[in-house]
Amino acid sequence: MKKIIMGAVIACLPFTSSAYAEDPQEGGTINVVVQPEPPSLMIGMYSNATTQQVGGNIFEGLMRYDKDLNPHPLLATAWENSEDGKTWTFHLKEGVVWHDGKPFTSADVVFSIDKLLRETNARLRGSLAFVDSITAPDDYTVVFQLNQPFGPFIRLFEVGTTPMLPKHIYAGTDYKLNPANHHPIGTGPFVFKEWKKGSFIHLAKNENYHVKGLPHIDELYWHVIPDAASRSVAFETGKIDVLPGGSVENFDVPRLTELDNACVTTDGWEFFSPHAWLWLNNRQGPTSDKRFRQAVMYSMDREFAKSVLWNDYGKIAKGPVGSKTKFYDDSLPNYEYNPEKAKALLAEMGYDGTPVRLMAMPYGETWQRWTEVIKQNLEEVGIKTQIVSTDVAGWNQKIGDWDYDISFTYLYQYGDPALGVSRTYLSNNIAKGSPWNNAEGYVNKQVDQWFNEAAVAFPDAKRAELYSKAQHQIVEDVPVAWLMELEFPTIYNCKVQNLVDSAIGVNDAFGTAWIKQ
Amino acid sequence: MNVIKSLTQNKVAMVGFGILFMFVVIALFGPYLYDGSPWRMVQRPFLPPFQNSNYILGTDTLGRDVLAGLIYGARISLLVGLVSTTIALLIGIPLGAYAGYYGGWVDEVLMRFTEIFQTVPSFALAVVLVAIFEPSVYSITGAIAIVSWPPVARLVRGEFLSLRSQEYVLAAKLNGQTNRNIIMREILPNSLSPIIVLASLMVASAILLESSLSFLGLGDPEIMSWGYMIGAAKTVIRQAWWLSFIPGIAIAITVLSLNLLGEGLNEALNPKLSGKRES
Amino acid sequence: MKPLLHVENLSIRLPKGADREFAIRNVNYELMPGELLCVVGESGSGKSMTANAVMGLLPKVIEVDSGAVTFDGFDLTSLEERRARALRGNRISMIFQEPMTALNPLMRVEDQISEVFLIHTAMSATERHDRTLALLEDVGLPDPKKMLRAYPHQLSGGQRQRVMIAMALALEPAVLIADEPTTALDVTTQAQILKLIKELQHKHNTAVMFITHDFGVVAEIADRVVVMEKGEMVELGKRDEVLNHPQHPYTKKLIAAVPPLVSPQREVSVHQEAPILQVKNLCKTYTTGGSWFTKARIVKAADDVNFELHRGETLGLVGESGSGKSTVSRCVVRLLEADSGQILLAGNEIQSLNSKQLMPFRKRIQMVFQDPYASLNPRKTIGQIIADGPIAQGMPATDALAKAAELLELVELPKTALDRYPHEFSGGQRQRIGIARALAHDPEVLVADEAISALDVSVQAQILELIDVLKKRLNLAVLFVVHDLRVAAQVCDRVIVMEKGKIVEMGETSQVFEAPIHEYTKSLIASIPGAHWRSGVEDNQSIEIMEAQV
Amino acid sequence: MSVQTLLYIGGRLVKGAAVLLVIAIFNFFLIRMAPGDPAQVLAGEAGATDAIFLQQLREQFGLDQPLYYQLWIYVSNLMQFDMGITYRQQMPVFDLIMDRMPATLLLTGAAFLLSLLLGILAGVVAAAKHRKWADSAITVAALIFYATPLFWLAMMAALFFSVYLEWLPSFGMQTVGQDLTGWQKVTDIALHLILPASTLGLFFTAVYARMMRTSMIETSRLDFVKTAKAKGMKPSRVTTHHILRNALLPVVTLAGLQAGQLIGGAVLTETVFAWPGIGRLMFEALFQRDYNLLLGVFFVSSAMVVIFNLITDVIYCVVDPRIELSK
Repeated sequence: MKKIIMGAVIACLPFTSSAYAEDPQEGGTINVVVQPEPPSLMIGMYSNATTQQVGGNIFEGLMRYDKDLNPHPLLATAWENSEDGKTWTFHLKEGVVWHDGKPFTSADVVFSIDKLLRETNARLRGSLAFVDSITAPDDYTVVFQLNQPFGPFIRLFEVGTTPMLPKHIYAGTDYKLNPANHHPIGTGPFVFKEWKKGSFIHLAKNENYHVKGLPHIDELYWHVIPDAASRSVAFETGKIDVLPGGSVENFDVPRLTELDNACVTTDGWEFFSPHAWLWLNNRQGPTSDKRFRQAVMYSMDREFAKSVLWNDYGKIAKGPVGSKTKFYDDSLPNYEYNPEKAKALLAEMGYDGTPVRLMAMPYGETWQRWTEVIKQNLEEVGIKTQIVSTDVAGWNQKIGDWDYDISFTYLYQYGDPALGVSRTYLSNNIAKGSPWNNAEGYVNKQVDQWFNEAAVAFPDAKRAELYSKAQHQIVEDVPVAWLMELEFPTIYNCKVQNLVDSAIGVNDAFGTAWIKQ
Repeated sequence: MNVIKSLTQNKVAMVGFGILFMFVVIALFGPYLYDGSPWRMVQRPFLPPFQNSNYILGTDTLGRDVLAGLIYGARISLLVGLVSTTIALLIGIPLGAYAGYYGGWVDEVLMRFTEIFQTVPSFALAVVLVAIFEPSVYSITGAIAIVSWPPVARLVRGEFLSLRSQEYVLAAKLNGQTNRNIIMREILPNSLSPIIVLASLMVASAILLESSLSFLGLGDPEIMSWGYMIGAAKTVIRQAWWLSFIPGIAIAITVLSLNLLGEGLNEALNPKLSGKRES
Repeated sequence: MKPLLHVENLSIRLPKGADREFAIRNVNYELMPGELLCVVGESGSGKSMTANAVMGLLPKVIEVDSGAVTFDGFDLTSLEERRARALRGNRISMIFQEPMTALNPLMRVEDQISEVFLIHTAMSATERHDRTLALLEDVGLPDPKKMLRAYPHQLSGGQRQRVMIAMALALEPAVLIADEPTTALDVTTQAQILKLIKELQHKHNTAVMFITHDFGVVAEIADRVVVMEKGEMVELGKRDEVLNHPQHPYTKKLIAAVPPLVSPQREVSVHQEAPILQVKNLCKTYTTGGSWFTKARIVKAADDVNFELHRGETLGLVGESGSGKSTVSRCVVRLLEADSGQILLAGNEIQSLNSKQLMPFRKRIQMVFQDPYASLNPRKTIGQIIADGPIAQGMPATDALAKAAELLELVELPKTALDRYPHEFSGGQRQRIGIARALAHDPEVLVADEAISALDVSVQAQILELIDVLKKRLNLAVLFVVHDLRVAAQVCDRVIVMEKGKIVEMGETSQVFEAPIHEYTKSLIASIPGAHWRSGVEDNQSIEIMEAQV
Repeated sequence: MSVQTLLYIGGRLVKGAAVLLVIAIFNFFLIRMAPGDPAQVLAGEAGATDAIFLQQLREQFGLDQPLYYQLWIYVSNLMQFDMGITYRQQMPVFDLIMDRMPATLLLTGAAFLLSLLLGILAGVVAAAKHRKWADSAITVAALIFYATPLFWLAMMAALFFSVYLEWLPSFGMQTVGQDLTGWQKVTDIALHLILPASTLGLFFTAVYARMMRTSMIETSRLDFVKTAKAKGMKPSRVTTHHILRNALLPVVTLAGLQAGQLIGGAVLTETVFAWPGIGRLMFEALFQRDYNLLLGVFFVSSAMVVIFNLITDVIYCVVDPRIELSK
């Protein structure tokens, strides 16, 4: 059986790039903002953004991904796929130890994926449906047996999706109540020191890190500063070195980036490729009419929103798939800002002025403002709009209960339409109670079929073709009104070098970063 | 009546009244006289004040007219202040009246009930109420009313406690008047002075409360309010301090004018300061 | 002998907008060593002004216009503040009317008294302590050692006034100014305090300026008298001269209004019909201060009270504060719920009736209240106030208003009063309105609860007369609650004397006053200030009084 | 302290506990009227999840039980001083609150003392200079601070003193990332405390100043002040020994009543200045639908109000001998 070798055996240090003119300097402290305060650092149970940000530097996955979403070795040094695409074999790095000194072996990998994460990680659980068995022939080899070739499989192994967790700590315990959740033990470049709730999380250099010479910095502080303006001030006054994407209000971004010593990058979000759209309730009211939904698309001045609200970061979304995600089709038709066309469509459908509720997304200023802008856009083409305000819990519940007309959301795409796109449009994904499925109630059997086939098609060329068909159909139907592919610029003090070098950005950034004195 | 006379002679109170009157006029007629929606994006964002004669106070983060926002904000501030105070009075007066008039276990029960509302930190309760019933002008008004009635009840109770043994009340009892009549026609009219004073101060603190709630993002999203303007501008305070400054001044002036008026009313109505019992 | 204090042409100006230009004008008098000078006048006569000027207690807006008050060769009105302070509390001291409020509620008695030594002397702490203790003994306070540690609220009114006197006499001043020091006290306490002042005056040869409105007190203690009217000094002379041979019409009028302490001869009426009101075994206790863990204090305000009242009769209910006389009167009209006992109105038991059953009886027994300012609802017109009762009893509003007009006439007020508000009337007029209100129901029993005690003497007399006239015309039964024994002697057919909730004596007025049986009654009557004065009707006196009334 | 006093305090505590229990039950129902539940919020933050995960969370939190049963559990735990576990941080509510409590106590305590001292001082000065320019200045200043929204004042203060003048830190309770000890740490915290405590305190300073001024003027018209003057006392001694103490009484009462408001105001101040106290914790708990935590914060802050009122009453009784604690 011919095997496709996917990893380089010798590569120990991911991304050892020769692009740097200088040699990294050792030592120093980096202060980072963490907003909101994570509920826990236990990355295997909480997939909250900030849990991943902090936890990603304590725990590790089997691989890291570069900005083109190509896998690179980390805890796995090499991997092979069988010809039929159904068997994956991973070779683990030897000599890796947990923060408590116990060795990391294949038993940990099998336990983490097959037991713990299968139980606790909903997103992974969906993908693991394609995995029949996970076995460990020896201490440093793990074999995954799939029931079908699953295209996105190779993109499952970053730290946020599939973190490696210590079996010797968790096996046989109630995972959620394990005391180690408060004192996380991983294999990553930093060890957990202290968490002063409401104030800061302190991580320190892992002296026994398995990649020699890393990490460069000694201390890592994550600061909880709940007020956005205070976060900005903290950065300005030099108290904070890194503002991860989304941690300051967009309005502040231009000013902060213009400061001396402020560097900015939009890299590090390729894996997530956050995609924002308006939920349009396909079941009831004016939004159940395709022409109305198209009118919404034409009525929105997305360029204005992009420039005023997002400081020109990001990209107008053309359709369901983000441009950085695999299988994006660039040939899709464009819904330009065209109020006249919108009015014409409304007239054609005989829109009677029934007011629609526009539910704001309670995720901060920008979204609030965006809601106000959209309301103005809609009203200007004659759509009566009423803003409904709620908090996170209310918003989740209302979307989950389909109790809305129009609302905002943005979701991650995880690099592959099968992981992060199809979930929004598949009709078998309509179920009350969750705001992350097909909450708009879009039903198109043809699209269902294309998506389902594409997920398991082999090789990629075949997948691309199917996804392209699906995208065209969806753009025609406008089940949701796509807004933008968001970009969250990471702002950091220029003394911090080599900060973002993977597709998940600050989530696993600090192992390789260093401070220029 | 000499209350009005002594009020009109009080310069400070008249300044307060004048400013308040101006705001009331703006709130009532401003939207008709000043052409411009507070939500429409009319100019480039962050236009500073006094640079464009069409938009004297400049524009906000989205390029909306700040002056229009102020005018519409006056409306909601005063409306919420007045309505919530009215509701608080409607809860507090009967409660306090019954407790004070009947005394005994009625008093005990009603005052324990009041104590519950006084023990919970009021602003925190208001925040929770608005968040739970979702921000709208109704929930905000209701929440403010709910947290601000206990002082009314206590005041009215105190007044009733002291007035119920006044001789003219006893005389009414001897006349065979019903309790309802005694409460409504004998005692209540005579306890109105301190209630009016308190009410004027309550409108002021309701305006402050509304702005605080809006500032925290718990405002009615359909309505432009001063607190909302400050809250929306807080993130850009560094680039455009005037966006938070201007509505803050508007709030302060309104509240100040109400306080001045309240002080004046107090001096005009309070027997302690103006000599004899009000006659 | 040289006068100690010489008031020369003193005028004190009132601020603009007051009802007159000067508080006092061109006042001249002298205070001789060892004498007791009474300054007498009604409210608003400016009788306290000179004293306040001497003590530097004039409000900032009021200033001395001209004249001088000379003491020890210095003019006190223009003396440098620092030197004036050295005199105050030291050479000249003062005691005030309300012993309740004149002491700092937060300071112990000892601290308040020894403060005087602290300010004016260089005594050591122990010396101060000893002197204070001695002072308390001097003023006759019981258990002086304990008193030292007491707070004012723990003392009775008389004890507080004794503390005030101790404080004032601490440094044996040459002049003591006493501003109505006994007005707020009960009659027996008043007698004791007057006695104390007199004693101490003799002992230390202090000159006393005694300000009062009560001619009884004047008769009791004064050496000389100054009479003030609206800021003017109208008469000055020896006590007996002024009291018995007043010169100025105003003085005459005032003295005439003082009820003589002798009850006029009355026909001893034999009542044929059954009493209109009977009170049997009435008991009422108050509990105060009770809580979950502490014992309540129980006060018996009415303890087995029995009496009867006939139509056409005035029954006086006499006693000091706390005797329970007001409690009884309020129980009788069912403003208070008695604990036990019976109240029969024309033979009907009304004590046990609920408020609905009581309705028809309400109008048969009515009350006139004490405070003319508090007894009328300031927000209602006089017409409403009077008509409200009949309307509540079911009379049509127009009829009730017509009746109100008639009643106004009856109490000698113009009909135009109907549409006016209470604040437009004087105290006496208001009391008339109160009477009209009570009469609106055509009651059979009228309870007058201290109905004249808040009024000036001259007004008192008029109201008393009105009640008497109405009683006769309407054949009312009047229960007259009163603390002023002179008044009781004048108007009552019979009196009941109460002490601590109990009736200690009951009988024909003349009998009770002339031959009291119970010890308490005796002490009450003995305490009446100036009891010797105007206790018998002397011809020449009554003539003068008659003249004054004309 | 006498047995009676202790009994009284005991009685008040029992009554207070009863009130707190009613508050807890009331809040229990109130918070459950809110849309959504903690599971949804936690899951929502994760960005993607499914019904199984939600169900797991609800089971873990005990939210799958009937409401009356949840109430029963909550109340009976509360009776044993157990406020449950926070959903988000997975630690005992009590520990988390106690962790944040010192910060809030420091902030409100500092603001309270500051406002009381400053307010009383200003009130006394204004009353002493009645109708002179100092009086007018203090009165006007008090009126202005009384009318200014707290959060706005906080923002302006931060803008001016931190950003423009760069004198004071604008957020947080201590300088992050520096392990200061001893006096350095105290100074550091004190510097951080200045802005939040003074903005929170200024409103109350205004309240107390106004109150104290009126109270001083009214007290100075009372009879015993005349007595004191008649003793030949210097005006300054009259003020300090006689007027001041009496005039303080209503201010003490008011100060006691405002404990609740102070804690409420701390929510705003803590938010603007990122002060890690329970006010902010409450705000976060509310939006997290962290029922136990929110109820806990409410319970503890209400308990603080009860205790504070009790302390005020005891102080009042110490200051004023007329008041007996048994009443």
